Amino acid sequence: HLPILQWEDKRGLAFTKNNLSYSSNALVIPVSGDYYVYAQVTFRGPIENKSKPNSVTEIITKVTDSYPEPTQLLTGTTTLSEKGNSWFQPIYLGAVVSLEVGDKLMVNVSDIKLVDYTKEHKTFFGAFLL
Amino acid sequence: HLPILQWEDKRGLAFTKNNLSYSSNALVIPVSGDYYVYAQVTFRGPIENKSKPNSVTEIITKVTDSYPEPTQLLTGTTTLSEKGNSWFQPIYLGAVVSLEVGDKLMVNVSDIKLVDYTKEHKTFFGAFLL
Amino acid sequence: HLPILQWEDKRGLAFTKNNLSYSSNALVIPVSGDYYVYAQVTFRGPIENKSKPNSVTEIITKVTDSYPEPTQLLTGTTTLSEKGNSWFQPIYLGAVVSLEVGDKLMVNVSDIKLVDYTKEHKTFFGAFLL
Amino acid sequence: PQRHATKPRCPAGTNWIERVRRCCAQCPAGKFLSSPCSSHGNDSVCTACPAGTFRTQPNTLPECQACYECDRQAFQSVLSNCSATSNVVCGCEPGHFRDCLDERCSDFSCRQCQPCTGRLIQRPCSEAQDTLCGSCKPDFYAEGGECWPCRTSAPETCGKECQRACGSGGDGSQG
Amino acid sequence: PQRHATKPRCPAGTNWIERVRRCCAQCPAGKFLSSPCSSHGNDSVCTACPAGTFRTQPNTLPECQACYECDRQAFQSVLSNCSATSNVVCGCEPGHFRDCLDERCSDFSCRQCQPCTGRLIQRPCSEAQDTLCGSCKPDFYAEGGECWPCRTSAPETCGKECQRACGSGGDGSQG
Repeated sequence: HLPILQWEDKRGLAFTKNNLSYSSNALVIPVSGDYYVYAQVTFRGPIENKSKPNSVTEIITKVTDSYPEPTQLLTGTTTLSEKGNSWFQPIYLGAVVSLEVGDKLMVNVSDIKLVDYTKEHKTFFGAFLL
Repeated sequence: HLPILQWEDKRGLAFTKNNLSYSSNALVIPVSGDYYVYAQVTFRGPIENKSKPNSVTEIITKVTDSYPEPTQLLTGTTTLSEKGNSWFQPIYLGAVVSLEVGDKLMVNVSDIKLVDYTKEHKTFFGAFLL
Repeated sequence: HLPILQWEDKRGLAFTKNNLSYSSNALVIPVSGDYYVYAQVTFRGPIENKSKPNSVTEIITKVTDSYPEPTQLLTGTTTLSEKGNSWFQPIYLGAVVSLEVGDKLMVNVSDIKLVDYTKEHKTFFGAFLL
Repeated sequence: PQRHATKPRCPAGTNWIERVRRCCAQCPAGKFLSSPCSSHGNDSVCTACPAGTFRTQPNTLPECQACYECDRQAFQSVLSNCSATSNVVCGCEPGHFRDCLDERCSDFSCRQCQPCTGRLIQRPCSEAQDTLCGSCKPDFYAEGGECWPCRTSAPETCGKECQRACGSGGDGSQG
Repeated sequence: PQRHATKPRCPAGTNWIERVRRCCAQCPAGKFLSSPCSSHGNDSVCTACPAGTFRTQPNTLPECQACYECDRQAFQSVLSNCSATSNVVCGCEPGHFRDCLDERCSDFSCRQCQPCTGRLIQRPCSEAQDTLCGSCKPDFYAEGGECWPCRTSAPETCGKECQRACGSGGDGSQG
């Protein structure tokens, strides 16, 4: 599967509350219900000894005890124009999904080295109960 | 007007509840109020005997009994870089709009043949009452 | 700092309610709490006597009495492919942030002249209390 | 401290169902849990995945996953249809090869195989790769990166590749 | 009508805290307001910014700002580390210069300085700009936009740039 992003959950703008907890790279659902889940990942390049990829992908996935495989909930895939040296490409995803207590939400990306992790307001991930 | 997308409302991740129903390609508003309405359409190409378009457009529109013409609520238009053969371009839209009971919400696109309908987590549409 | 966008808050689809007011280019927070804040800016070009920029940026910022400098809450930066004359590029941002009563929310952009202000459904800004 | 009550370990072949706070028997692949078991029994009510959905593994999920669809407009073809226990598998129509978006190739488009007009085919086009064109065919000569048939060439430009064709025809004067 | 009661002006060095509806003393840079003052006093409880966060100004905020990070994979280097009172400052690794995304240059990538092989360096590479290459070095001659060392050139092509090198070596016959 695609690599999983790690997140800061306490410092700066980051916070968790109402028992929505963060552990081992996943948001853990405390109460069954419909949640609006969202994430933005800013990709950027070039990075050393790696040619410009022709696409970048962000996927919000769900892992549950009731099924051995992760479920892809939301996917953003975009191709990159060839030329140009330094490039930036944000992908925002958001939608309502029904989740069960104990479900885990994670963000996978096509290539972790291409993720701009330098500023908290460029790459972020969250969910709230409706 | 631009062609209207059709949606799956029962299978897989799709669901409707709290009387928000889906009929003839539209979400039907059961209760007047402010809704957060959102939709992502992933466009892709090339498709047979069609050169690469220079832009793709997604529009969330409202149809109401009180007005003969649809109202454009949210629009995402983006141009595509010329070169490159296979391309992907997602457009996400979302905002709060005030709706009346009976209003219908639909998604129009510049070209239905360019819409990636193959995976439910790439193209989706929804709304929830605040 | 980057120029601040001005908004229409009464006509057409625009509205404010529940004491979320708009004054001097900012949404003013009436009640402390967690808000889902979002904005889309559609950039477009070319505009007279300005060469195509290599990137466009949209930032949602917070100004508060408790701190002399604005805080960047959400940022979307994307590079533009060189070729091609007329171009469009929407950037959508949205996330949950904790705000205090009296905080002001604003949208900054890299270049106001590049913003497509012509249609209310192409560039919009809002927030709602969870 | 683990906030919500830790879930007890369930015996093999059963999953914890929070709604009823019990371990219930898993439904087999191709089915989903339409209603949970009554007591610590194996009387989970399992229903077959409706058409257009599937589950490849035993599960206690409330619905089945929606089948993917093959991208007919982008020259994809169905290698195997979606069944209750397996997702659709897509390939490329004849005369096309897979242009993968990334190594995993979960997303790919089908591009037309290059025809190698006037050239020898070193490796034919396949699902995985484009045709590999070789050098010019006999009685063809290379010019401007293309291969042209010898007979259309004016006698005086009759390079060595076209020797056989011109030799038999003209006086074979060297260009 | 202004809905929430207008906030009274607070004396210098204090901010209005809505939660307790009082003016409280500001915490100094490097700290944040962990709990507001008890009465109109200056007994605000200030706590040092935890590691990885900072505040450059006096404030009455409930948390400190998260430090940025330098983009090591994109050849950025740390000019000064994040401290309780200042954000990290990033530059470019040696041999790279800043390729600013916009005038403000808040986002920049570090690009490799061009080597000016065979050319004089008019202006060396710096944080702000790429190397500016000049004309060909002595004993180099220009051809196809590149500078080539004279000794490799065949005597007959020995243009005037290579006069010195060819003159001393061969019979200096003009090409």
